[in-house]
Amino acid sequence: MRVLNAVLRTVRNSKRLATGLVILAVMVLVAIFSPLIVSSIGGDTDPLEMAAYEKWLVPSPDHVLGTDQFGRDVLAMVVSAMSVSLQIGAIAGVISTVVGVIVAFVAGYKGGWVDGVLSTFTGVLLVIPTFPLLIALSAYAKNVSLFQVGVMISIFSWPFAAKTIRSQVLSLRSRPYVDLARVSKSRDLEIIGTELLPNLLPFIGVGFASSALGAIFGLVGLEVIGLGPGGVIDLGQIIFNAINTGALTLGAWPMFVVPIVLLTLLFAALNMINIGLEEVYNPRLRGVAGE
Amino acid sequence: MSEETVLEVSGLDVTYSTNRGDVRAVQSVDLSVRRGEILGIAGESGSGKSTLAVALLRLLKPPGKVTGGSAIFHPKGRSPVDLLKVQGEDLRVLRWSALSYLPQGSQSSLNPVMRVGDQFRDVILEHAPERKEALSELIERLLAQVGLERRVARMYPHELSGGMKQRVLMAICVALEPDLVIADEPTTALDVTIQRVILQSLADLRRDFGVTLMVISHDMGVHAQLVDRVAVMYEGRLVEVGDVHQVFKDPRHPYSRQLIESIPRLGRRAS
Amino acid sequence: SGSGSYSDKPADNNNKPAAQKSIQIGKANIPTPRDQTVIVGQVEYTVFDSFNTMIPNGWQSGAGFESVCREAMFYLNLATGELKPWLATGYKYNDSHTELTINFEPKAKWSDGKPLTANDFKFTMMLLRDRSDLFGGGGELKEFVGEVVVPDEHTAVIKMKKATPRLHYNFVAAIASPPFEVLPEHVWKGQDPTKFKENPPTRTGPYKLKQNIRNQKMFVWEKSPDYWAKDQLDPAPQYVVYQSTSKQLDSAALAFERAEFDVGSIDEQHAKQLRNNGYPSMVTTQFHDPNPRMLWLNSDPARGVIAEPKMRWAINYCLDREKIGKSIWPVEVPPAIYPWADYPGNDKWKNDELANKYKFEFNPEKAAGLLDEIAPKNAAGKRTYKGKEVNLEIITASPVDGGEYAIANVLKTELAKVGVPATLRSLVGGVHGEKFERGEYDIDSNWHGFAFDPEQLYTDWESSKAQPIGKNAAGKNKARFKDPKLDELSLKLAQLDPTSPEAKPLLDQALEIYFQKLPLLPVIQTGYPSFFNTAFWTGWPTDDDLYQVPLNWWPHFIFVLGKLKATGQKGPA
Amino acid sequence: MTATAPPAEAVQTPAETAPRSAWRSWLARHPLAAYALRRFGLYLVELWGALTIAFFFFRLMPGDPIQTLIQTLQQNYVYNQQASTEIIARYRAEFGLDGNIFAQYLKYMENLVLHGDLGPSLISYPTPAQDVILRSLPWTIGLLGVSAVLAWIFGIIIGAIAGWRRGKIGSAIATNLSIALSHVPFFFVALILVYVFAYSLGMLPARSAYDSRISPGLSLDFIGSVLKYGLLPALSIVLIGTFGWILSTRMLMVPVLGEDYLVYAEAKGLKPWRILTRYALRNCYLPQVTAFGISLGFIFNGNVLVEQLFNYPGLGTTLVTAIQQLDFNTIIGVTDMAIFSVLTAVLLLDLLLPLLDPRVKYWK
Amino acid sequence: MTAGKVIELRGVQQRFHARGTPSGYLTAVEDASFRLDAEPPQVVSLVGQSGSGKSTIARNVLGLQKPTAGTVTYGGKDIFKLSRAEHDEYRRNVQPVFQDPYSIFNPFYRVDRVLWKAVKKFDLATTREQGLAMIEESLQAVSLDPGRVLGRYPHQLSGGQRQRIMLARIHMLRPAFVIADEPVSMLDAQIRKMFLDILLDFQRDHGMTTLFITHDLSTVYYLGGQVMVINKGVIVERGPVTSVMHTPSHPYTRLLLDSIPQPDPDNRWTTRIKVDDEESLPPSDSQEVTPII
Ligand SMILES: Nc1ncnc2c1ncn2[C@@H]1O[C@H](COP(=O)(O)OP(=O)(O)OP(=O)(O)O)[C@@H](O)[C@H]1O
Ligand SMILES: Nc1ncnc2c1ncn2[C@@H]1O[C@H](COP(=O)(O)OP(=O)(O)OP(=O)(O)O)[C@@H](O)[C@H]1O
Ligand SMILES: [Mg+2]
Ligand SMILES: [Mg+2]
Repeated sequence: MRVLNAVLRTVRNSKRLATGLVILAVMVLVAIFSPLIVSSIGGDTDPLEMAAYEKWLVPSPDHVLGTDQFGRDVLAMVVSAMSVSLQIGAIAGVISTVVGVIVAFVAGYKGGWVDGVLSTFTGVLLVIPTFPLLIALSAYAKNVSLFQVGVMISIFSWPFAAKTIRSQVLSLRSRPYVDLARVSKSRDLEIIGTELLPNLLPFIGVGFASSALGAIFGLVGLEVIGLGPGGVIDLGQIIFNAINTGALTLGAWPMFVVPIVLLTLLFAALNMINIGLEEVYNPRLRGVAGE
Repeated sequence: MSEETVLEVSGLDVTYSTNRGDVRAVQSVDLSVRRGEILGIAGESGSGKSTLAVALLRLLKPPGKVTGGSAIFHPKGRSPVDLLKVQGEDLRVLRWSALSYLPQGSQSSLNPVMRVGDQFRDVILEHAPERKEALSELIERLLAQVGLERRVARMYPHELSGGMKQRVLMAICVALEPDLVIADEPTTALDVTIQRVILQSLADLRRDFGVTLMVISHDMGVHAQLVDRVAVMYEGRLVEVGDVHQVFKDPRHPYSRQLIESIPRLGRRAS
Repeated sequence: SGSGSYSDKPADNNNKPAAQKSIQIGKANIPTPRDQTVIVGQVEYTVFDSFNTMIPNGWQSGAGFESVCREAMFYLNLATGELKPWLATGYKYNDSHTELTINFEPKAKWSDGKPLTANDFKFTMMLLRDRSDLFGGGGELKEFVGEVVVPDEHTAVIKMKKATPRLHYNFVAAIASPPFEVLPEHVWKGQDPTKFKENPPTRTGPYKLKQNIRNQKMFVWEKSPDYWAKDQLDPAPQYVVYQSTSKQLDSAALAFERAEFDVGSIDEQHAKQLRNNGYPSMVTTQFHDPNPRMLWLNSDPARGVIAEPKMRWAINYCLDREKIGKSIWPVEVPPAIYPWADYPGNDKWKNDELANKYKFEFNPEKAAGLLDEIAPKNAAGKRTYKGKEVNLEIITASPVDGGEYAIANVLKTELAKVGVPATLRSLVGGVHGEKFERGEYDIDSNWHGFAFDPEQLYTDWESSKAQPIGKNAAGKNKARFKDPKLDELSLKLAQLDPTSPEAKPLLDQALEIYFQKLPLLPVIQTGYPSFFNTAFWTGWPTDDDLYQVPLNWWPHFIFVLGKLKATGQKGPA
Repeated sequence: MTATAPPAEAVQTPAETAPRSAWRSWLARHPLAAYALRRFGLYLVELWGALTIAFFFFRLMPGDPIQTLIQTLQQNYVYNQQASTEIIARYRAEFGLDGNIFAQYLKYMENLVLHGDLGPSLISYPTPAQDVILRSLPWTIGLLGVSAVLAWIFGIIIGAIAGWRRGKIGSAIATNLSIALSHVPFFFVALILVYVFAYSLGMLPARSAYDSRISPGLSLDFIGSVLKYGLLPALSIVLIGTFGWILSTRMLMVPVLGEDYLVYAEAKGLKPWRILTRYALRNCYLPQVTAFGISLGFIFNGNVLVEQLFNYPGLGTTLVTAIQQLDFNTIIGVTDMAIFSVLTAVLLLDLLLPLLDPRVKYWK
Repeated sequence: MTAGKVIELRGVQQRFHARGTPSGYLTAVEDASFRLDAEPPQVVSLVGQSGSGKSTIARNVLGLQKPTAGTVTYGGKDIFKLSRAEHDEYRRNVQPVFQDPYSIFNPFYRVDRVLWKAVKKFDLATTREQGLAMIEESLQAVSLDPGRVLGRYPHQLSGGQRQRIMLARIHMLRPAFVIADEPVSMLDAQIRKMFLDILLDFQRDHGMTTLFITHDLSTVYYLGGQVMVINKGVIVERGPVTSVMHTPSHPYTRLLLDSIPQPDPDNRWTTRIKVDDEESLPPSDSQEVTPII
């Protein structure tokens, strides 16, 4: 509750946070209504179907962003891809952030051998290159859902979050206000949740943003090796496609410009939200003329 | 002690704007500091002492804002300037060579990853590069001045006790023999024995370097032991300025009287 | 819609041919003079210091070795149907097909000057017959070859254990390289064939290896001064460089445009753009891949509904071959009905009566009808077969943006419309191979075909070769097809010369079984355009004069090199 | 207060307990050595753990890579198809894939640790995997390593300035640019660079690692050529990498700005640049040192596309080929190499950290 | 209030890892034994110079730091082994005022939260209005204007204001034992006196026992009661304030007495003292960076 209030309060005060939230909200809305948008683009035909139209059409009123090498409408692709990308970003971002945060807090707050074991494990996972492992995984996996893909990506991205947050927890846990909370009968979990967590929000936010973005790009890698959730298009895939088909020299700019701009916007939005939260985190920075 | 003034503050107003309205932390303060004296600023907690100091040093951070007044500073060998107006390079050059600062939270004012000696070197070379040759002797002499050994120069701040840090800062403050040193609560965080040593050193500094000191403290004992004149602040205003003996013996303002009367003394019990 | 495609010519000179541009020549990164060099662009090389084709990755294919250095005994030119004897001058079976006599070209010499003789052939034959642990070893050679007799230096007689009219297929370069290649005995004798790298290689071809530069991913071949067949084949280029190009088409296309490559490195879409923009020095040559794109349908009943012929026909009705040929494949290609390439030479295997009887058409309604028979919808609206919900697993080794993946994707969409859900996955080579061999798929979007006669297909479909699901098929009958009738026919056909009159009715019967049960679903004939740059060299095979298979990774490419003429263009300094 | 304790004066300091052993007390007296030892022990544990995980992960995959490969090769190159069992058995033994998995593991570890031998590679059989890797490693390290270091240095400097000049227009531009560009894929930037510099302007070569007319060696020509050819790929990595580091540095910088010693440095009248480098930066770049160590892992699997685009003879392409052919010895080898390098880098940085940052504690 | 409860320390020793020392650790507190009785309410002062181990003892008593040897008991039970109910009672009755008013507030929240948390956690009020009234009363008791501090963030208050908020918290909670670690260091004399008076009132009116930690003997003198003098972790002298002050037996106590600045400008120090810096060990530094292992 308090956290929420604090956030709401800052939203009012921080233009940046507000802008970030608005961009994100618009993207989420587009994603939610993507099936509607896609079908309104296509009319009778499914604009995402292979060979729905002629291939490589230049942008025109009929196909605002043209068509791709299989004759699919790029605008429809982008819209539905954004929904997939946002989903995977959210799933993997949430899972890896939550796991990372939990591990970091348990390790950092409890200390001792628990910390030793967890940190070593994190360290080990951190250094194992992921791509070959995922290929190996592709041999096990049968039909994977978007959620499962998110889980797979998270397996390899939570250690980053865990590592950065743990060191912050270490420095925070000896703060006097933690002691004060302890003598005020706060339980460990409550202390973690209300004293430490808010102060770590920027770190968590950054961790979330980079896991989410990492997952969005990581999905392409998985699709290429057969680990993708079947039959969906995502933004990374469109970029990958553009690169593999040489869209740049063909002049098919919508195929890479639009998804990259969208991803950049998404990342910018997440970052603005972060910087906004940074102001919550560090009230001393409030009032300092923000950039 | 001459009658020459180093600093002439008049009508200083400082306001903090908060979401609950403005706080006028310093209100029309007029004050003059004489060359070579130790001026004490006393006053209850929250009366605006630190704000006054910070405003004079131009370290006031938003939402604090100087809303009025002037502070004419007369550095030796330079033309007088208004501290509240000077900008950019002029301000930077003025700092330390003419005006230095002993901050309240001395515990974290030293750069934790730099050796003490280097922190001296930094500021000395910045403002007086010609001293480069004799630098290590100078640092040694400064440290000795505040009762520290020369090996301290090779240590890192976290290897020093609070009292030692405070003394290092004092030594840095006078390194360039400035016209005025503003010390904000130089002893508050320290225990009594260290406090006594620090107060001794501050007195020595004046004696040896002839610096002018503005010492802020809420501890009347400190003022009694150290300063020449006391200025008493109350709710952002300066209510009384006078010779330390006079203020202690014969406070003019009722608030000053209260302040002095409330000092706990050995041998006086409440119950 | 009135808007054109990206590759169309600029709108302002709509009907006029675009102005001839002069090309801007880029600097190719090669160690030889540009005007004496043909540069072939390939994608990726990993093996540089070994030319042993009998061990896994013991050589680099597509790097020139098989095209300009090594030679075949016979070449079958699929573009023209001509069989050209080369290292050998002819072959002859005895009447019972138990003895095969091969004559060798007396002039043939290895690049070190030693003559190539029937003894080299015998040496290689014996080595491979006896060493099943070598690639190309064992197999048919072990099955059929008894003894090789060398009556004279230029004649070898193979005495067979079993009769076969097809042993010579092994010695012909038809689709890519022949399975069997003659090794120089004086080089290989006494070497451990599982370790010997033979770097540089001693072969008979017109080029010798000059350099293999790993860090440039490049092979430099230099003309051999005393090539034995100069009178028939004397290629003009002094050097042939096989070099990796960028996998990214943007960079690759730009490199081609600047004539940094003579062959390859561009794709149809960019080529079309160049053509439409009046790029003056490009030749595009179409060639049909001898392997049409096919869907392999698992025939093992353990996989469920996919083993039902009706299901296969339902799938067949869901295939919009016209659309795929027009919009999915990079160039427009005709649909495939017979499970082979539509070369004129293959027309003799066709039977239009059968093809009409079992007409292939895109007809989702028929598909739905068939499906309702075998896999009716349950209460939840899901199709079930033997109580289980139907869900097909489609795999392919093609990348997600590849043609076979796209074909499967089109099929998947159509199947979904008739109520058959499917999953489609692109698997990395090894992972795909594993699943394919073990029969762990319902449909595999792939390719298949043959070089000589349909019995090459039918023999693979023999029931005895079908392994249970989960067991590695060892390359045989991966669709796990079983049909006693076909087994019988295949056995008989194996003994017969396919062109003999007795064979035709048998072939037709087998073809009918194919049409009824569809172990494979041909989708499209596969057009592979080749792109040649004429800035430095002319004389490439063209659509009008397709004198040779234009593919640069086939042995036949040497004959293309033999026809080239320098334009006199000099490379930039 | 009730006096449960002895009277005031009688409180005495008890004698120090005797140290348990000479070794322990030596360690106690040399905390740096003790720290280094403990850190090294941890390094060994992590190394062992990671190598073991990598090994089992790949070996426990269902299927038989040898069999698959051989069949694929046979099919692709139209070899005589055959029962293949003999070929397969033969190579399986050669690749150490026969027998019990634990025996395989012990053997693998023994070969790896004692002989640095990873077994033969498949993609370039019979060359040992370590040779295959070592041949492309120098290029990868040369290109990616140098670019990673450069990106780090630029990123830290610009990021620090951006944090420092928080609120200024230049900082806003740098920050927003980084926010926007730090997640643009490397290869995309590379592509544009190629388009502009190699083709449109024709200033730099678009592909390969050096001019093939120059033979590799320690000649000035060769080195010049390598630099010229490496410029574009390096630039693309440096560009994007820098943006990432800018963001994270800026983020570390902001809390440092609130510290008293920065206000104090300002009060001292130091030049802003000096405050930035000697005060602010030195207090915030340390976490980045460790982060850099970890990021080194990306060198091994992060830039395949850039290598492919420039046709660079680096490890990325080797890894991709190995993956496509399921060349486990090479894949595990690259994985092991990545693990080893990252862990070693992090170890060295951790050992170095106390020298860079006097506040670092040697105990947990 | 819980009558008859006792906090007792027996042989408490606290060591920390430290580098550069021969043994590898530093002994902050050695063999500290004393007891605090709720009956009769009393003030026990602990004086000593910086780094002498005063705060460490406070942390031990508050159960924030488990001593390396010895026991801290509350009502006869080891405080680290209390049942949940006992623990709650112990928390309710033993409350601190911490030394450093800068970092005692979580910068994320307004200062009110500290007070509201006390109200809620210890069920001081049933309604919001009641709670607010209570908070305002307590703020006024430490002469803070509720309107000026409530709703502010910690960095918007002066050091002394922050310290007074912590005192208001105690004023609200009225625990049986207050562990006050230098609660008045930042306060000016007037407010300091007022606060000390509050403590003494509490002792009298609410039966509150205080462990008062300070380095300032004049404050100790004002409070009266018992005093313990700690030097380098060892309690070197103890007894009633009057006797310790008037007849100090330990030279260290004498030094402390000598160092109180007399608020009389005519009576300035004439002699110089010297403290041994070698002995003053580095204070713990909250910003220490630990290599992430
Ligand atoms: N950043 C700020 N925002 C709003 N109000 C502030 C801020 N900083 C200080 N104040 C207010 O300004 C007034 C003066 O504060 P200042 O720090 O100058 O007091 P002080 O005399 O130094 O007190 P102390 O002796 O307790 O340090 C106080 O009422 C305080 O609450
Ligand atoms: N967590 C810790 N880790 C290591 N050393 C510590 C820790 N806490 C305290 N110390 C050390 O123990 C000694 C006693 O510290 P303590 O804080 O109890 O002193 P103090 O008497 O309260 O001093 P001050 O008057 O400065 O508050 C000091 O040398 C300090 O450095
Ligand atoms: Mg103050
Ligand atoms: Mg303390």
